[in-house]
This record gives sequence, C-alpha cells and structure tokens, in this order.
Amino acid sequence: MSEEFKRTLKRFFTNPSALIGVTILIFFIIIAIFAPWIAPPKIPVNKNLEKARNLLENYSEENKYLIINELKNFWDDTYFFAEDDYIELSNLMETIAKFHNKEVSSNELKAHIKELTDYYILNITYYEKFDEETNKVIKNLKKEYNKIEKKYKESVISLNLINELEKIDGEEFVKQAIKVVSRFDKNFHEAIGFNPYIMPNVTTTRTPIPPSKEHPFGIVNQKDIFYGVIWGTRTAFEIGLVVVAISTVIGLFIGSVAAYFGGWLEEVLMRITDIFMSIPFMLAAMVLTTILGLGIKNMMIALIVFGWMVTARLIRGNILQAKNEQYVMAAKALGVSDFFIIVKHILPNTIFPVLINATMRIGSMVITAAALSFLGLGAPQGYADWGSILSYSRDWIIGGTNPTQYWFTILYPGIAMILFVIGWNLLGDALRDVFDPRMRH
Amino acid sequence: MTTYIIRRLLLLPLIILGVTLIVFSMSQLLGPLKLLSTYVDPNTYAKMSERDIQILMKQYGLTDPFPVRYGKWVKNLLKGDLGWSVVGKEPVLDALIHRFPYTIELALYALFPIIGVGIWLGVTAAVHHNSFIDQFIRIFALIGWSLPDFVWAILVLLIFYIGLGWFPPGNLSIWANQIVKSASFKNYTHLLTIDALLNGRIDIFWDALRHIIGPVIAISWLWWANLLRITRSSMLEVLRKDYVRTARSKGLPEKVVINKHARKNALIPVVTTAGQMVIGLLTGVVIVEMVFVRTGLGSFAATAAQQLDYASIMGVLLFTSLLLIIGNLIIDISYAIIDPRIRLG
Amino acid sequence: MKKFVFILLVGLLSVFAFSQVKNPDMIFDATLSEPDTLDPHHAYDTASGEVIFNVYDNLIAYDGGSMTDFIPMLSTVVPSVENGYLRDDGTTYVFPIRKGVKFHNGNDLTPEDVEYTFERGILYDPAAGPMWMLIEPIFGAFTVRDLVEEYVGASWDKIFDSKMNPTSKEYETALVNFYYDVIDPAIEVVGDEVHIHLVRPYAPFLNIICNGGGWGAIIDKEYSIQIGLWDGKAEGWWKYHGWTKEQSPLFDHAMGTGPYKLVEWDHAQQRIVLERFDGYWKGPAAIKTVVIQGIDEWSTRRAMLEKGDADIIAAPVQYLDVLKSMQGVTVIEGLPTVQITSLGFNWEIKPESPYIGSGQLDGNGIPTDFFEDENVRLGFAYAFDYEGMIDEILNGLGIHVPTALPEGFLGFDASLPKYTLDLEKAENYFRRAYRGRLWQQGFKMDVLYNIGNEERRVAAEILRDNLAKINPKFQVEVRGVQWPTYLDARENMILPVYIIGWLADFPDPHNFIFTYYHSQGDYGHYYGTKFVEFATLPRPEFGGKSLNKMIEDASLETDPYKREQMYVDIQKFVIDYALTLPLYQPLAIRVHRDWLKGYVYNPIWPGDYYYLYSK
Amino acid sequence: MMPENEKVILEVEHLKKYFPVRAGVFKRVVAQVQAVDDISFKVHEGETLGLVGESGCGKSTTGMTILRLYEPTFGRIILEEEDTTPWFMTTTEAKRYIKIMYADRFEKMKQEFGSLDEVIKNLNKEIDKKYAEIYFEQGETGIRQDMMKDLTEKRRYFRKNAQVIFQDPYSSLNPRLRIIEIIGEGMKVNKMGTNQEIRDRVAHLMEIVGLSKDYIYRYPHQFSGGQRQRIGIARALAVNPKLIISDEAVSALDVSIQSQIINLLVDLKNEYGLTFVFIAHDLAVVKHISDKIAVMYLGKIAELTLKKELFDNPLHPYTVSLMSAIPIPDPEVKKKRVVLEGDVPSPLNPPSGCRFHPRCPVAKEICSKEEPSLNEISDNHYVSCFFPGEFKI
Repeated sequence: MSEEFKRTLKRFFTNPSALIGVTILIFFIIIAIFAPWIAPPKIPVNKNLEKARNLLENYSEENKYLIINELKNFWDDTYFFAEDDYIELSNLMETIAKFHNKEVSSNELKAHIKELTDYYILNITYYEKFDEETNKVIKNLKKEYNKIEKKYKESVISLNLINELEKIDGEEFVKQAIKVVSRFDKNFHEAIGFNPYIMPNVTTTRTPIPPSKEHPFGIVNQKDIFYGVIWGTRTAFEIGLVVVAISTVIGLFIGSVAAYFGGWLEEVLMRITDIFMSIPFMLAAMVLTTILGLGIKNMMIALIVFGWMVTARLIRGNILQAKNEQYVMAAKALGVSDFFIIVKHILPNTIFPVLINATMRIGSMVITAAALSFLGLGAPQGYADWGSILSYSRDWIIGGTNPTQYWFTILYPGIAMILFVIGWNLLGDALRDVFDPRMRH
Repeated sequence: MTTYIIRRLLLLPLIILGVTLIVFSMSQLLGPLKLLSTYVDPNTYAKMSERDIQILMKQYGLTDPFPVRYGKWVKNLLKGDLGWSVVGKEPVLDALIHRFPYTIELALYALFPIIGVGIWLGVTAAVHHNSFIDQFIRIFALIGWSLPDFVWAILVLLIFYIGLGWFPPGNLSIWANQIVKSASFKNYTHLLTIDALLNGRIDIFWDALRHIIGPVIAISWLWWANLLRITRSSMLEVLRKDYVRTARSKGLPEKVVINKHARKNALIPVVTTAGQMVIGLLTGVVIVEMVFVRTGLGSFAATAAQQLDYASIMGVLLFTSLLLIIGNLIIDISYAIIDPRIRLG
Repeated sequence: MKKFVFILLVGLLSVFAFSQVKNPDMIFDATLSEPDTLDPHHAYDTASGEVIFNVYDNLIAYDGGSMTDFIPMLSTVVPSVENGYLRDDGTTYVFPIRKGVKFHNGNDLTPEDVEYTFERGILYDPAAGPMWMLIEPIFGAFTVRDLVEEYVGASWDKIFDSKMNPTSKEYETALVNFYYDVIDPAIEVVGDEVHIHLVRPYAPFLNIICNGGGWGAIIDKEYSIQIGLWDGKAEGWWKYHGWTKEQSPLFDHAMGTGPYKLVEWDHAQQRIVLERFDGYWKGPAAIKTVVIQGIDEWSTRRAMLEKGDADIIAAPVQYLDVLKSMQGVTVIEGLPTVQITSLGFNWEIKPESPYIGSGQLDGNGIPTDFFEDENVRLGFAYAFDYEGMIDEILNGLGIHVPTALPEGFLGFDASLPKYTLDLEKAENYFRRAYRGRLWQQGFKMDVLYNIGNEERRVAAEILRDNLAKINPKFQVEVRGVQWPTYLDARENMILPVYIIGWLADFPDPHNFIFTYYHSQGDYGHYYGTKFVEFATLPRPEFGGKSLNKMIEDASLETDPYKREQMYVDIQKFVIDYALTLPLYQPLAIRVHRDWLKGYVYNPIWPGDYYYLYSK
Repeated sequence: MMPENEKVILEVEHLKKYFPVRAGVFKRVVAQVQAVDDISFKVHEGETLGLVGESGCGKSTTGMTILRLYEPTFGRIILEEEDTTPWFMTTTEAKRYIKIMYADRFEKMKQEFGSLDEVIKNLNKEIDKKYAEIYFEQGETGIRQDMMKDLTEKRRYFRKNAQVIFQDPYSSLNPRLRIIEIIGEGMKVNKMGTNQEIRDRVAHLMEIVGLSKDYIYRYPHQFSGGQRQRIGIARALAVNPKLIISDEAVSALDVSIQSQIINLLVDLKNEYGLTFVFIAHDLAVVKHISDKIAVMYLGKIAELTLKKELFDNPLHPYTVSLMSAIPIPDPEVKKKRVVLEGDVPSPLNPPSGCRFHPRCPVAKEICSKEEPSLNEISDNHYVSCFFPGEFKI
C-alpha cells in the first residue's frame, strides 16, 4: 500500500462526515445482507411435511407409521403421476423416433400427442401447433421428456427413501427421517419458487396498526412495515447501485470516446448528450416508465436512459484536460493502444470526480424512484420498497382522529430513506473534500 | 460573441429535432394500437371493427416505415397538433397552454425566497466556516437534500393548512375563482396574482398568494439545500483568494470584506445555477402540484401518466423540453454577454 | 436583508389572519372524478350522471328515496294501465307534456322537444353508450346498427364507407326510409302528448325512462339543432350517428329544464360549476351555486372537509373511524346500493396474455381454458373469504349475496346457498380438477386490480393468500395497473380473472341477470366463446331451455310471481356452476358537513340532487 | 567528428506543421499558425542534433511532429531509409501524400528527362530511387502497397525506435502507476520479454540512469524532479530506440541537476551509441551534448552546422545574438550582449520576406521582400540569410 493511499485513507477517516456516512452505509449493508435473518420471510410449508416434522419432534414408536404415512402422502401429492407420465412420454419418444425414420406418419404422431393432451400430460398447444411448427414441437417435446424423466427419477429415489425408513427403528429412524424430510422440503421449495420481496399481508384490517412486539414498526396497508423496511434496504441498494453503475459506465464510455477521439465523433456524441440533457429528467423518467409499463425493472431502465449525461460531460472535460498531459503523450510515443491509454492512463486520473458524482447520485436516484412509486409508476404492488411503503402512508400522514395518530406509517420508512440518502451524500461530500485538490491546503 | 450566439441559435433546431426524435422513438415502443390512442380518443375505436381500426391506422400512418411516420408526426407538431388529451378532454396543446400559467406563476414566486434565502444561508455558512452555525446549516441542507419531496409536501399541507389554516390547497378560493372566471375580470397575463392587481382586486391577489405559499414552502427546502451548497463552496473558495486576504490585511472590517469583495465574486457560479433552477422549477413541481391540487403542468403529467394518456405525457415532455432548451439558451447567451470568459465554451 | 424579511413576514401574517369566508349560498362537493361527457345520450358514468341529473329533467322521476314510486315531472302523468295512459296491452306509453316549463335559455318545452330527444338519442347511439336501454324495449334490438342491418339487409361495413357515407344510392334511400319506417313511428307526438310504442310489453320501461343518469333527460330541440346536433331530418341522419364523446356539441354544453344550469366545466381543475335556474318550474333551488370538483388526493379532500371548505366529500370506507371522529361532520353508514362487486372468470384467455405464466398446466402458469373446468371455478369460489372481506375490509359495509343480484331486487333470495370460505371444500374441488393433475403441478397466474381501488387489491390479496394456504403451489401474483390498462386487458380477454363492479342502470333483476349470466350480457360476453356454448346448451334444470333462453324469457314474463321463480331457478343454476363469484354488495357511506340540510338518498340516483338541499 | 558517409538515421524534408485556427459560426478554418514551416535536416547514427530557439519558435512542435504525436501538414520523415510519413495517416491522407510526394514528382521528372533510367539516375536518395523503380513498374498502387502493408508492424517498429524525453518531470509520469509499470510499459507493448525479463531490465535501467533498483515499486511522487527525469530517460531507453528526441529535457530542472542529467545523457550516448535530437532554448545546454546544431526562428531553420563551426563562426544575425546571451563563467571576460528589439512576431501572421528582418540589426530592403533560402555557405554550414556574417559582435 502506497504512502499516498495511506495518507488519503487517513484524511478520509479523520473526516467526520465520512465517518458518519460510512457508518450509516455499513449499517444498511449489514441490514441488507442479513435481511433474511432480521426479518425472516414466511416461507410456505407443505402440510404433510410439517406434520411429519412435528411428529418427529416428539417421536415415539407408534408415531413411526404416522410419519411414514405423512411422507407417503407427500409423495402421492407430488409424484403420483410421475411414473405414468414417464412411461407415456417414453412411448411418445419412440413414436417420434419412428416418425423420424418415416415408419410413422405425421398424422399418427399427432394422434398420439392428442391422446396425451387429453390426459393433461401434455399441453394442448403441442397438438394445435403441430402442423405449423412440427420441428419446434418435437424439440419441445424432447425437453418435456427430459423434465419428466428427471422428475420420475426423483420420485423413485424418494419412494426408496421412504421404504428404507420403514425398515429401521428408534434413533436411527429419527436421524434418517429428518434427513428425508429436509430433502423433501428442499424439493418442495424448488417447486414453488418463493419470492421474499413480496410483502405478505399480516392482517385484514385496513387502518394502520401501531407498533407492537410482533410488528415493531407497525402495520400499514396490511403489510408489516418492519419487513418492508428491512427488505426495502435491498431494493434501495439495487435501484441506487444498478442505476448509477450502469448509467455511469454509459456516461464514461460516451464521454471518453468523445474526448479522446475528438473530431466529428466528439461533435456528434456531445450533441446527443446535449439533446438528452434538454429533456427534463424526472418527466422523462416518468414518461418512459409509463410507456414501458410499471415495474422496478422498467423504472430502472428509464432512470438509466436519462441518467448518463452528467457523467459523460464530466469525464469529457476531464479527459480533454488530461489528454495533453505529457504522460499521455509518452504512452502514445511508446505505442500504447488508444484503448489502453484511455483505460490505464487517462481514466484513473480523471475518474474521481465521476465517482464522487456517482456517489451523490445514488441517493437522489433512490428518491426519484420513490417519487415514481408514489405516483404509482414504480414498484409493483406489495413489493418491499421504501417508496411504496411511503406511498401507502400518504393517506395517513395527515393523521386520523388526531394529527399524529399514524406517525409510524411515515416515520420508519421515511427515516430509513432519509438516512440512506444522507449516508451517500455524506460519503460523496467526504470524498470530494478528500480528493478535491482545492480543499487540500 | 455574436458568433457564439449565432452558433447557439443554429444548434437550436438540431437540438429540438433531436428531442423530438427521442420523444417520438419512445412513443414507438408502445405498439400500433396504443399509439393510435395518442392520435385519437381511444373511446373512438373502443368498439370499432377491425377494418375501421386498420383504416384509422393507415390514416395516421401507423403502418408506414419509421422515417415516414416521424415526418408526418413532425408535420403535425408544426401545425400544433399534439393529439388528443384524454385527461384534459381537449387537444393536448390547449391543455398545455391552459395549465402552463399556473406552473410558471408558482415557479416565479418560488424563485425569490429560494434564491434569497439560499444564498443568504450559503454565505452565512461560509463566513462562519466550521462553526456551529455552519454545521447547523450543513445539516439543514443535508436533510433538505435527502427528504423525499412528497413526504415534505404532505407535511406542509398538514402543518400550514390543517394545523394553522393558513395556506389552503387549490389555485384559488371558490369565490375568487368565480370572479376570475366572470366576464368582468380581464385575463391579461393569465398569472392570477398579476391579473388580480391589474384588475385592481387586491382581495383576489391575496387569495391567489395564499394558495401559492404552501407549494412554495414545499419546494423550497430542496432548492435551498441545492443553492446553499453551491454558494457555500464558492464563497469558501473566494474567501481563500489573495485579494480577499489583502482586503483583510488592509484592516477592512469583516463585513465590508465579505459584502464588497467576497460575495460578489462568489456569486458568479451561483448565477448560472440560479438560471437553471428556474427551468428546474418548471419541471420539478410534479408532486407538489399533485398534493396541493394545483392545475399546472406537473399535476397534468402525473395524472396523464396514471391514466396512460400517452399523448398528454408526451406533449408535456416535449413542451417542457422546449422550455428547457429556450431557457438554457437565454441563460447561456446572457451569461456570455455578462462574462466574456465563457464565450469559448 | 434581515429587516426586509421581518417586514415581509409581518405583512404575510397579517394577511392570513383573515377569517375564512364561508359560503352559505354555495355547496362544494369534492368527488373522485370529473364527468366523462355531458351529452345525456352518451354519459354512462355516475360523475356525468350527477351533473345531468341536476341540469335536466326527465318525463317522470322517482319519488324521493323510493325505487318503485314515480312522480310526474315533465309529463303530467305517470302512465299506468289504471289511469289509461299505458295502452295496447302495455306496449304504448302516453306522456302528456307539462305546459309552462322553460329551458334555461328561455325556450318553452314542447312535445316536439320530447320526440326529438328520444329520436336523436336512438339515432346517435354512440359506442359503449347507454342507449341500448331504450332501443331494446322499443325495437327489440340492442343497437341502431343491428336495426339498420336488418332493415337494409346488408352489413354496416357494406352500407357505409370509412367516412360514414352510404356506398350506393339504394342504400341511401333505404336509410332514409329506415327513419320513416322504423324510428319515426315508434315515438310520435299526438296533440300535447307523446306516445312511445314498445315492440312488446316491458316491465322496467318506466324505470329506464325516469333514471336521472341521462338517457331519460329531455333536451331542447331548437338549441340542439342550433349547436349542431341532429337536424331532425330523415336525410343524412347517419352523419349524426356514433360520434365520439368530444364530437358531440353537448359534450361540454348543457341546456335543460332542470333546477341548475351549467356555468362552467373547467377540465384543468376537474371542476363543474352549476348555478341556480331562477325560472325553474317547481320554483328556484335554495342554494345558489354548486361546485363539483374532482380531487384525487384523499388527504386534500379530507383536509378541505375538516376546514369546512368542502361540504360533501367522497370517502373510502377505510377512513370511517377518522371521519366519525371529526367535529361538525355527518357520517351516514350502511346506505343500501344497487351494486355488486364480483369476480369474473375468463373461460378463454388469449394465449398471448402476459398474466398466465407459461400458459400451460406445468406449475408455472395456467392453460388458457383453465376456468372452463368447473372444479377450478368452484375451488376459487370456496377460497375467498366473503365474510372477512365484508367485516374487516369494508368495515361491515357490505352484504354477502348468493349471486350477482343485489338485495332488494325481485328474485333476490337470501335462502339460496352462498359460497363461503371453506378451504377443505376448495381443496376437494381443486384435487378433482384436471384429473388430479392440477393439485400436483400447482399453477401460477396474475390477478390484476386498478391502482387506487383498494377494495379490489385486498380482495385479490385475500384470494392469493387463501389459495397459497390450500396448496403453496397455487401461486397468484397481485398486480396493480392503471384503470385504462385494466379495461383494455379485460377487453382483450387477457385477464384470467377480473374483479369488477356493476351499478344498476334501472332497478330490475334483468339489469343484473342479463348483464352477468347471458352470453351477450355486458359482462357475460367477456367469458369467451366457450361460455356461449355453455349458455346455449339445453338444460334439464330449465326443462330443456338454455341459460340464455331462460334469461330472455324471464325478462318478458309479466307475472311477478312466475318471474321471481324463474330468477330463483336461474340463480340456483349459476351457483352450482360458479359462473361468477359475487364478492359482496357494497353498502355506501355518506359524509357531509352538519350544516347541509335536506339530504335524500336514493341508491339508483347517479349522485346528489342539490335541489333538495339548503344550508 | 563523425564522417559524412555515416548511416543516416533520421531525415526530415520540408517538414511543415500548421495548426488551423477555427472561428465563426461553423468553426471554419480562418487562419493557420505556421508553427513549423518547411524545415529539413539529417541526423546520422550516433550523432546528436541540437535544436535551439526561443520559446514558440516551433522546435518542440518539430520534435512532436517527428514523433508523430502531431500529424505533419507537409513533408517527409525518413527513419532508417524508410519513409515513415504515411504510417500514421488515414488511408485517404496516405493516398494523397503518395500522389504528391512520389507520383506527381516522378511524372514530372519523366517528362523532363524522358527516359526512366535517367530519372532514376538523377534521383540522389536511395529511397526515391527505390520508389521510382516501383512506380515505373507497378504505378502508384505499387508504392501504396509497399508503404501501407503491415501497418501495425510498421507502427510498432516506429514507436519502438523513436522515443521521447519530456520537459516536465512532474506531468510526464503517470502519478497512478509504479515505476516498474512506467518504465516497463513500452517493453510490454512491444512484447520485449516476459514479466520477469522486463522486471530485470527495468531494474538494470534504473541503475544505468543512476537510481537504486529497489525503487521500482515506488510511485513517481516519491521522487525528486531530477530523479523523475532519470526515470523518464529510462523509460525512453527501455525499448532500445534508435532515435531519442529530448524535448527540453533539462529546462525545468535546477542548474546543478541540469548538468547531472546532461552528463548522464552524454554518457549514455557514448556508451550505447544513441542518436539524439536535443531540443533546448539555450545554446549553453546544447553546446555540451550536440554534434550539430540547428537554430530555429519562427518555424524556420536560421542556421544549421556543426557545433564547432557554429560557435566559431556564427553567420546568422540571430545566432549571433543568441550566442551573446550565453553566460561565460569567467568574470574577467567582458562580453557585449546583444539585446534584440521587439517581440517574437506571431507565427499566425509571420513577417514577409525574411522572418527575422523586423528585429534584425542589419536588415536591408530586400530582407522584407524576399525570403532567403537555406544555403550552404561553406562545407556543411547552412544559413538562411542574405547577408551572412555581416553582423558581428
């Protein structure tokens, strides 16, 4: 580690706003990382497996068959058709093979498919689209076969496991049964694909419910504010970091290409930048989100499309300055390629203002996204996102029977958001203080 | 300098063309049927036969290749035909013109307190660098900068309308509105306060003002934060300059040093920012207008977006972009006239 | 600087010390939305209806809050068999027109105005408008298009080119004759009377005529022709047909005989201003000015009520407690409505729908014909918590109904079986569906609601949570979209299920049963072509009649007892097959300032009748 | 003294570098700054050419143009018998260049001399002869093919063999790179060995330029100005170039360090037989290291000759005045200083005739009207003056 770097670090960490900013951000990072533990999502459980697990906890000999019964029920509910389907599809595969060898006519194959669709083994579209896209249908059928084969194999293994269990008793049984249950549990969860970002409804009452031990931040819109704030941290990082990172990279690319190559390319790129800058950011993001349709992803796209220009201008100005530095000339004289000159020599010396700017923008992006959510253009319903929770509280901010009755609906998500933005701004401020040469004396 | 101005003016059509191209390209993401709704009222074709819809699409050139479509669209634009606004229930252009004065009036009234207080805070912070006052103002700025505007706007409504009963939402009180809408009241500028004064109706003037102050407070904090940051850092820099030191060493009182020597020079970069702020205000009032039920461009855009009135939102976008372009042009040119160093830019 | 700020502040404060100017001569009604159009023959929403209701008069009206008793208005008599004004076995209605009634412009009301009004409305017959209600009883068809096509014997597209010009001379003559042969004889002026001839007796006709929502409103012929409405001639009537809302000059103009005249419609502020008509034939109203303004933000509406700036506000039920705690505010809860909120199934989802996942029965989506399976429908029916929804979400302001027929209507039978939350039953149905495969595979689909409609959102979430409880592999994502998107999606048949309300046009069971369960009904035709097959299939339950036929017959039955029985039979049938899930019949709440006097509630009215109010 | 028949490493012919001045609405070119206006010289292997002149006379531009950090406006730059001029041009530029520089010229000569052999005989440069033969056999395309093939190779060859030492020791080293990266970069780019080999060589070079090899992992800011200049020298040496252009390499340093660096350069030159173009604004600096000196004034060469000849017998008035500015470290010797009147005129609008005439103490009428050419007055002594030697101190 170089002296310069050490000195910079020292300057950075003796800067009070840097310290506060970094502390806040680390706090949020920890929350984001440990969200599943801080606010555990309610992952759905299978009733049979749940019962089996309960029985295992108070295990006694007579429970053994109850447990095995539950497991069998689970197996039935999951794999009842697996074998039949596998056989049927294997037959179909044979027919397809024959069809390829011209032993079977296309109509016969079609009839075979129809048979399977009647038993809901295959979707009707395979039959309907057969004539138009025969090859594609066959290709998809093979995929379908592979899927079912896999399922069938799993079903055989599962059944064996249950059968094995029947043969053992006592401690050993409990040990093995727990293993089997957790294996089934895993299969089950893979099958349902659970999204923890959707805040579950925890009540049916529509008025906000004040904080309690179970819901420490209270409830608004039937959603647990605590859960939303914790998981919303991840969303905030996602929106802020992804939008700023991508738009900064785009800006860097356009700005550095324009500055380094100059000429008409620069003229064109900078005019394009001008044009994008002539469109008001908030409105443009609003319009594009509206056109693309609601949702976090579309909102992020809109923010990126209209968020790269400042970086481009900044980096261009800096590069124009750096371009005439002698070390750049020297590198050119050594025959270093243009790309490496930009990446190795110019960018590292000009990127700091850009990074500072990017840091500051993270906060404002999160606010803009929240404003879009407030207008109903951002995050989807029930998505763990601070802006959404704040928009839930919009109708309660002015209070109920007294003006401060529903203080908690705005306080927690509001504080989370303000702190988050403040954190990034403090960090940006500090970085500027540390790296801005004018501030060094 | 003339060449600079001419160059800027010549670039203007190019920029405007570019903006229209971007807006148009965005609209093309909609797909033909939804696009049709930007030209005609969607109710028209809600129950139309497939054939009639096809005819309508052809009529509006939705089946043409991109450049032709764009050409037709621009031609319509030049004729002032921005399509039909479902939300406004009138042509988009009319809707924009009807709403524009409310926004501009709000922006104008917001400007003075924002600039005055913002600069005052910035200078105060810089003069008391690192003191308690400075830290306090910095925190004030930081919170203003980080506070989501929709939360703050509703809080302002809560405090100043429900709590104190001072600043009601809306454009005008009903009684005042009726007078304004009556034939005897002449609309010279369509800016309520100014028209009120011109008509000699001081009561309406106060009523209009009362309705403006709430939104102004709601927007101000963010811009204060913005402006005082720039002023502060610019002022700090100037205070370190040799001529200020010289002035000090001459034994001039601190007040004179700051007022005469430092502040003037520190405000040069602030002026540009202030110019951009006027434009920023025009487009940054979406949420405040929504909360305070002001019928300006911002609330129009928000409602249109919520009701998927594509023609209207694109109209607002084009309109405000145009404002932005012309505003920037005026700022740049006047700045070039004031400060010759800029001209090369 | 500081001094200046101080002076400014003092100046400002002194201004705001002004006390609020209260307006005893004005009513401010803060609503949710502004009218769609003020053309009485196009308006089909309550916001428009409310304005038209106060600006125009009908021939007859409901007597106060009653939905069955009529009082004469512009007609001096309410036609009935007893008084002899309902003739020809109930097919001719005779309306003697009141004398001395003036329009807002000073014109006298004449029987010709009435004739013109009905003919204009029928010939205009805009798409998605309300005129089918008059066309159906008078001509036995649903649209003028149908009538024309039948009369001319060619399809509409053949008769007219894209600019609405007849494609040939023969067609043109036929169209002119169409007016003379079909339209003109149906409504005729006889002396001071107007005679309306129906194609067959139709029980709810007076209900339709007397609705304040617009289609019964009487307009001024002279004024209308003057501003560009149909000129009253047979030649070229088609040029006035099917205009869009804004094409109609009556879109933002109004000229009625009602107690209030339209002063202004400010689109930007979503504001309607009405002013008392001093020449009203019943005598002028008490309140001089009425302002109806759409204010989207609840916080703002509430604040205005609290400050007394608004006299009446639209209030969602979740704020009931807040409203009840306010000073000087009257809250009436539990007002009956003639509405049903229901969940409809799409039997034939378009495969391109983005809301059905993979579109297959593979656990990642649903097949397009998912809801054709009655086990699935029944499974859904027992997976919704009807009581919970009403008790907790609606604050008790709802009625659990067996079918999409509101309480208080002919044929409503509280003893019919109702769906209830019964997860085991639901599980049984789901296990049966698709030969047991559905249970193994699970499904994934989206349920949409329009943003801002919290009841629909919560209903969807209740369904989602219960389905996941039955089987975690049943996965529903609740998605908010904007209202136009919602309507579009339904129109395009890409919604798997949709939650939607129906507000009665007239208080007759036909208006609900037909709408929901006939394959041509307003909602029935969204169930898809598979439902047409279903509804036209002869049924043993109906003695060999199809569902459609049964519904049509019930509307024509004149014996109230028999008619009621038929509706009960229909309802039993649709319950067994779970054609639609009636989630609840909402009960309304009403919020206004205490100082507003004279409030009368009639569920079938489109809104407030300000003529009755005083302050 | 090197004999004249030594191998020529660098030959510059009629080199011009104009910088366009853009103005107006469309940013049209309204004028040209004639920074370098038609200069020619040769540098032989192992020789050092000193390029001297006031600041702004175009000497640095000459250096940068030779290195192709600026594109020449006109002229030919020959490195080791190869015409390198078109190597860094775009295809269209190269086409134009070849047409003007070769095709047109040969065509004209063909008409003048008639036979092709005569033309070739009359050409006195090897390179011209070579291309003439190609031209008459294969036409213009032949030349083009010959010149433009393997461009990447050629560019790399050029970059490897022509190196530069910059003036400012502070801005010439990238502050974010370590010394090993700075010195080794050229080797890496030119693929001159494995990482290990490069490291060894960097260490070796550090010692050669008089720095400890332990420093190779340090950053530039940890060194003094003189040390940094040594690093700059090592960077140039690293790729084993044939030619090094030193652009005022010592002007930014303290006098004591200046001489250290110059001594180092002299040692290196002697040890490795390097060829230098040594640019300086001060005759005193050049005196020690150069074999040959060119004095530049306002984009043109005023006088060009061997060092000894120049100091013994300066012929151009400008050289004389420069010479008088050299301090002599002997207080006994009294020297008359010539102070030139007026400022250096703008290269944007150079004076008519002899560019020096407004400031020349011996200017006559003709000087303002005609432009003197660079004539060989005596053996290897070129002066561009109508009245050489007339001005003496």
